[in-house]
Amino acid sequence: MTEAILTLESVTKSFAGVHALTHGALELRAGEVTALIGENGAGKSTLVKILTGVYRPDGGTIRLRGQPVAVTSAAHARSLGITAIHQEAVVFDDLTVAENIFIEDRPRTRLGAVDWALMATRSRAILKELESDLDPTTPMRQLSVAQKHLVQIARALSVDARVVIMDEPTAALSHREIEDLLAIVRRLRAEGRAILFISHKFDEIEAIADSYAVFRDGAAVGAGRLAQTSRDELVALMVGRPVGQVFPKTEAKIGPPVLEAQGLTRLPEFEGIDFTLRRGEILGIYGLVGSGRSEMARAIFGVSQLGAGHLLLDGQAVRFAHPGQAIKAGIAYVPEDRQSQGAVLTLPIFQNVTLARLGHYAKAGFLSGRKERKTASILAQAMQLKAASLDQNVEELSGGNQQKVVIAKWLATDPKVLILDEPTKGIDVGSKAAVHRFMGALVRQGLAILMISSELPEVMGMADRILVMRRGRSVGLFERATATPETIIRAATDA
Amino acid sequence: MSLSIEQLAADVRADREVHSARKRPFMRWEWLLLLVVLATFGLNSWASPYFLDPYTLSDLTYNFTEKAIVALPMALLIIAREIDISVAGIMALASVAMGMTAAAGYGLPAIVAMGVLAGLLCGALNGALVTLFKVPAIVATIGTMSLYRGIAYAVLGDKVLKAYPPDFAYFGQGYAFSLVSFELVLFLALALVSGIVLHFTVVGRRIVAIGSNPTAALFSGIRVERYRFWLFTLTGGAAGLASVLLTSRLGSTRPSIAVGWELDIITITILGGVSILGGKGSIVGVVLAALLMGLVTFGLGLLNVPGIVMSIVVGGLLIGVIALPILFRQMRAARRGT
Amino acid sequence: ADKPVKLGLVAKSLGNGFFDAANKGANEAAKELGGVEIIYTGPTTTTAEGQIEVLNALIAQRVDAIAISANDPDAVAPTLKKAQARGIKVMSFDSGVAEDARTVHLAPSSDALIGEACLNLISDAIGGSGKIAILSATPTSTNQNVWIGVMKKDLAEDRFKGLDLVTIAYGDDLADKSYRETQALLKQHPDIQGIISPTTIGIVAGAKAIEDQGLSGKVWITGLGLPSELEGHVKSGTVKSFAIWNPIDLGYSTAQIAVQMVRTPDAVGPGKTVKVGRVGEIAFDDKGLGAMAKPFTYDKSNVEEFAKIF
Amino acid sequence: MRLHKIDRDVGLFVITLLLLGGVALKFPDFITPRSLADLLDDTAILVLLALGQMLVLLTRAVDLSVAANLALTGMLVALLNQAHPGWGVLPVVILSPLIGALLGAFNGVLVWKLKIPSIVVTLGTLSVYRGAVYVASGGAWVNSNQMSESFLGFIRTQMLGLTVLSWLAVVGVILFALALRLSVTGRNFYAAGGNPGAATYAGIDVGWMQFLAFTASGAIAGLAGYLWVSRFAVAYTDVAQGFELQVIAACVIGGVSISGGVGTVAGVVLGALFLGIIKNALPLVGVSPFWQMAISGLVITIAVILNARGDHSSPRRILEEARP
Ligand SMILES: Nc1ncnc2c1ncn2[C@@H]1O[C@H](COP(=O)(O)OP(=O)(O)OP(=O)(O)O)[C@@H](O)[C@H]1O
Ligand SMILES: Nc1ncnc2c1ncn2[C@@H]1O[C@H](COP(=O)(O)OP(=O)(O)OP(=O)(O)O)[C@@H](O)[C@H]1O
Ligand SMILES: [Mg+2]
Ligand SMILES: [Mg+2]
Repeated sequence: MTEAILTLESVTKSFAGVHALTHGALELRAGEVTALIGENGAGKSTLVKILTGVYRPDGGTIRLRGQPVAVTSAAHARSLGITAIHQEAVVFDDLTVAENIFIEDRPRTRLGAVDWALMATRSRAILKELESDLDPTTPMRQLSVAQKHLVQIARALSVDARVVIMDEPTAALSHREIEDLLAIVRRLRAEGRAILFISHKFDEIEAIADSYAVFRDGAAVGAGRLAQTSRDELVALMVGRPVGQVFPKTEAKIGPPVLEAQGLTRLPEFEGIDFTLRRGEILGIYGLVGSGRSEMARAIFGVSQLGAGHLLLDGQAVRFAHPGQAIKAGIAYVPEDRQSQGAVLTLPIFQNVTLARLGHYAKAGFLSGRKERKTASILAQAMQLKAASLDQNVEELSGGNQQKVVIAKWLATDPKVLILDEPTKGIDVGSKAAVHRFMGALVRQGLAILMISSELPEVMGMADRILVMRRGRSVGLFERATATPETIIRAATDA
Repeated sequence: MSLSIEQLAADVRADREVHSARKRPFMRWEWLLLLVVLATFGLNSWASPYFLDPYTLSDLTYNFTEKAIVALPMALLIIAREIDISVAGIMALASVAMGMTAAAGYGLPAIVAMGVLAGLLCGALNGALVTLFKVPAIVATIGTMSLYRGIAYAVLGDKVLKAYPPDFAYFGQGYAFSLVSFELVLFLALALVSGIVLHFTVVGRRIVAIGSNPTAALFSGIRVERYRFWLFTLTGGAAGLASVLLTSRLGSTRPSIAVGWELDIITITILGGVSILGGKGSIVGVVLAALLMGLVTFGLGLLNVPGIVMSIVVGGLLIGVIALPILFRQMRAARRGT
Repeated sequence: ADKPVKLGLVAKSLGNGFFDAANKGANEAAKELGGVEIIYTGPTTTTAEGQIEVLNALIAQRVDAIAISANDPDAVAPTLKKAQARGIKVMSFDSGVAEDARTVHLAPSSDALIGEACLNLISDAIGGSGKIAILSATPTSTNQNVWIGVMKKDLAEDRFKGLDLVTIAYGDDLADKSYRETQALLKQHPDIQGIISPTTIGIVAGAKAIEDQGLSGKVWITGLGLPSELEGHVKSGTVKSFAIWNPIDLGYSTAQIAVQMVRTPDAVGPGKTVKVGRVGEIAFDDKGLGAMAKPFTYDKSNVEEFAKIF
Repeated sequence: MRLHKIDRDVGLFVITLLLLGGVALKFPDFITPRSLADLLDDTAILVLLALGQMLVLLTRAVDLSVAANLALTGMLVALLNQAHPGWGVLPVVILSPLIGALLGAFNGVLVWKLKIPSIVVTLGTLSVYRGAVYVASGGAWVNSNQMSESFLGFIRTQMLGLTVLSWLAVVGVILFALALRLSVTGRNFYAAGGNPGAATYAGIDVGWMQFLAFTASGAIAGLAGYLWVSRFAVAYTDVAQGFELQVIAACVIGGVSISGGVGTVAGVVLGALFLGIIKNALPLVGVSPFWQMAISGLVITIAVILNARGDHSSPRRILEEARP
């Protein structure tokens, strides 16, 4: 085993009373991928931000090749050879691809001016290494989510970093893109870099990591070689208690059709989508990122307008001019981006929960805080929300707990049809199981669920039937019993 | 079928308790403002022997009531992440509309209705620019600011409109009871209504949600654009109403009426603790800030301090009242940190 | 008089040399009379709303008299009436207010005299005949418009038949706009020979624009302005001569009259003739209007001397 | 898909040419070289101020205090010149940007260190600086005869057919274009405002960039103070009152996004020229003075509507403050 390049010893960090990290400890070795796992809010991203100089730790020691260092800024981190792909997308939409790649250190001419030509050449070279033929002069805004991700990886590679940190790099990627990413990680490892890989997906971790570290409630609770442990053991370490089955699909009584789509079209985003969603059913929608699933969901929900096609709710033709009508009709939509579309971060939890159905908590327009809190409290308990109080602002919660608040908001609207867009994106196993159990409970109560997911195991595990979309068209409807991962991926990718 | 949340909760086995202790938000800003208001009051009484006089105190209110009436919907607008810089221009145009109505021989109700209506229409145009044409509010209303006042100039030129019926004087010069002006009573009533709407009703909560996260608000079924439109219209209407009061107080209309008021109105709103970033603010704060502006300007006026020097004080107050708490917090944090 | 008489002297706006000079005159009168306190004040910008705030502050201080040069004759009237109702004597000077809101108005000169003076000056500058233009303040300023009206009427008379008024521009009393308007005037009418600007900012900015266009000596500007502000332009030859009444005397007379209104209320009013110290006597007509002398003309010979004073 | 920035500048260029042509139809002398030189001279100050404002807008802030800064610095250097006419113009040319930079830096520090929204800070300093002009001068004017010959003459000196004032604007434009394209700091303005959170992760201190932008904008406002006072040969308290809104309008017409990260030097120059042409043409084409304000208001509103259509990328708001 080689020497550790980077060592963390009892690093602590708190935010206005929230102890994000109480005992952060970690060892990274050259030529190794270390997986960092832990529930939502365990302090993983906080650790990343400390290592990259975004936050200053309150206490503890960081050693680089044995020498204690204090990382003072992102630029300093880079000069120390530490680079990171952060959990949030950190791209500049109004700059070009090349400038995004070299944002931290633009190549210069002898006179000190930014050397645009050299920047483009070097970008092209790095992108080529990543097997991409993106034009470096394209404005970033025109890129797809996956392409943006690629640029971020290229940025990490543009500096000769010895330590590469990836904070949930696969959360927004499709199956195929994940494979590509893992190949890159392997290559980085082969070049002798130390890699910290944060993910909630065990398949990936098992495929790529050499060692692991587990965080729970801000403290390191275990570390070791991946080969010497098991998934169950890791999960037990993460949650501090045994977890049941991850996809507890329970059979619910399937009833009559609730929502029927006939030839839904909104060009150029999607075209001619048909499906029938029945009471008590979970209909999974699988596809690559950018295949138009979210656009379709948003059009159903009235955020955007359908170009053509019919939507039947309980047999009645409906068309929603805005989300308010959809909500009234009994449709709920948990959007894919919880930070910008889901939660109102600066409002308290209970106000978030009641937001989509405020009228229900009001008499003659006057709100009843008691009523609001009662509903919020029940849902929070049901969702196993981790929060100090219902009056806490949502921004103070970890990503996973924010997502729970958003789901709670939609359950509070008393829907007939629930559309979930990437419901467990970036959620830890414990919460994930909770969400999945919840889905089971909901369909048993007669709800119909339309579940958009890029995570194949989730779709396979939870859905009764699976609709696969590719480039805005539906390319197949699979029954749970007959579907295999291979057939679905083939349909989605045209491989 | 209705979803039973209780049943759901039982179904999924709850194992973590989330307590719902009411964390009463300490209204720091309002307390701070109140303190400054009281201090200014004390300072005024100490510095000028004429201050503590019922007539003075009554006259003092005229320094802020009209601006404050516009500051109320402006607060709602800014809380919803928008802003209206054209309010003073609207006042000018509304005043011209009233003057022309009066000149045409219509009676009091028609004149007042015309003023408010003109304000509503201007506000609606602002709202349309922002919601239909997607022009950022600050930009759109910089444009309409000179448009509205420009129209007032174009229509009126060098003329003056003053054919107002005698009763019209009541709005800006009348007293509701003894020395309490009609303007003050109207402002307080409107403040009460705005406060209740903002802090206790569905509409208010939605405005706050829109200002905090417009996209999430939209996804939650709130008609974001519609709210924005009506808030602009409301602000225009309030500007029209303020124009009724001001025109009545001046007894005449000229196109230069209320020139430069937009900055005073926005200053009152911000001083009142309304966050320019949206999503935060209280009506109590706005009322206190209006009172503070009145006290400061009148108090300095009593000492015959030139108005332009007053503006140093008001500008300094705006920065100081916002900066000092931040500074203290930073210093405390720094001391704790080392 | 045992208690000092407090007189509020309200300018159109502070930071204006004309009113500063008037204040100087008022203080001279106060010293002469004894037992008089002058409170010189005014709003930040030339608005009626600003003047009302200032007036309210004066009322609260229980001044004995207010003398105001109004930004708007009607808008300040209600507040002045309130002052009168609380026992304060009110008069206006320079720029008047509605008749029922004051006892008397002291005009620096009569409108007819001012209009005529402007025409005489330009006629003199351009040699009796040629095209001329007027550069005014805002299109809404009352006294400007009255003077322009007088000029238009006089132009029809024989003695000014050589003068051809081609246009009226408005500089809004802003230096940059007045400058730009003058530039436009010169471009639009290349054959123009003279500009009349009966407003201090206009004449200063207009003179600069003429000089910058290299037309100094070819195009003349005149009007109403202060010697201290125009000294340079007279020397550079863009302004041959200009006129202004003496603001010090105006302030002096205003204070004299206002104090008499307080001390001997019956001596001042419409139809009365009032003694005003060193200036002599001023007669008020039955509308309470009184005028001082005709505007005084300044040129190369005397501008330097008066520039030191106002 | 939105218009590419370059296309937008080209569009504005065409519109500006059309405007110029339209005025020339009515008044042919408007496009003589002499008239165009006058136009440039008259617009030079607006161009310079708009460049500074663009820098601030790029970082998701706004500087409402530029006109007040201009007035204060202009008055201070005029007073200096009055007191020491013998010193010539050099100290004024050096001091005015320095004083302006100091005033701008004060805004910058409050935004950077105390994280107060820029609109609040500059609304406050707008009043404070304006009031300080009165305090500094005691309300008195500084008139042309109290200004030294070199103070007045410097910006009027002709070089190659243009005045020094016009050349200053030309040089400013070139410097800005180069700096924003070729210097790392220049590029970082775009990054800081385009995505402040990401900028922080990329090692760009957003607050610092805002501080730099405010200081630069202040320095330009200070220099413009001298230019203004010298050009109009008078300094008084109300100089350039309300001019800040015209500066912002020039930026917005020029395609600078009010929510940061987007804007080109070419666009800003065109935006300023567009306004300049309107201001200069309205009195020429014989529009009634009573209608001038309404027409320029209408034109600004329309220009702004047309330009805002490309700006849908980010959720609209008053000003998206840059907070990492
Ligand atoms: N800026 C902040 N202010 C206040 N609290 C914060 C802040 N950033 C993080 N926290 C808190 O610190 C804790 C750790 O958060 P962190 O983002 O590190 O979790 P994580 O392990 O990355 O979770 P996830 O898997 O959901 O991304 C959480 O409780 C979170 O609420
Ligand atoms: N080629 C492209 N050019 C520009 N934008 C794109 C492109 N492809 C996708 N996008 C944008 O990326 C986002 C993701 O696309 P979309 O929402 O259709 O994906 P999806 O199928 O819902 O996948 P997921 O929800 O898993 O991200 C959309 O906002 C879309 O506009
Ligand atoms: Mg995280
Ligand atoms: Mg999607």
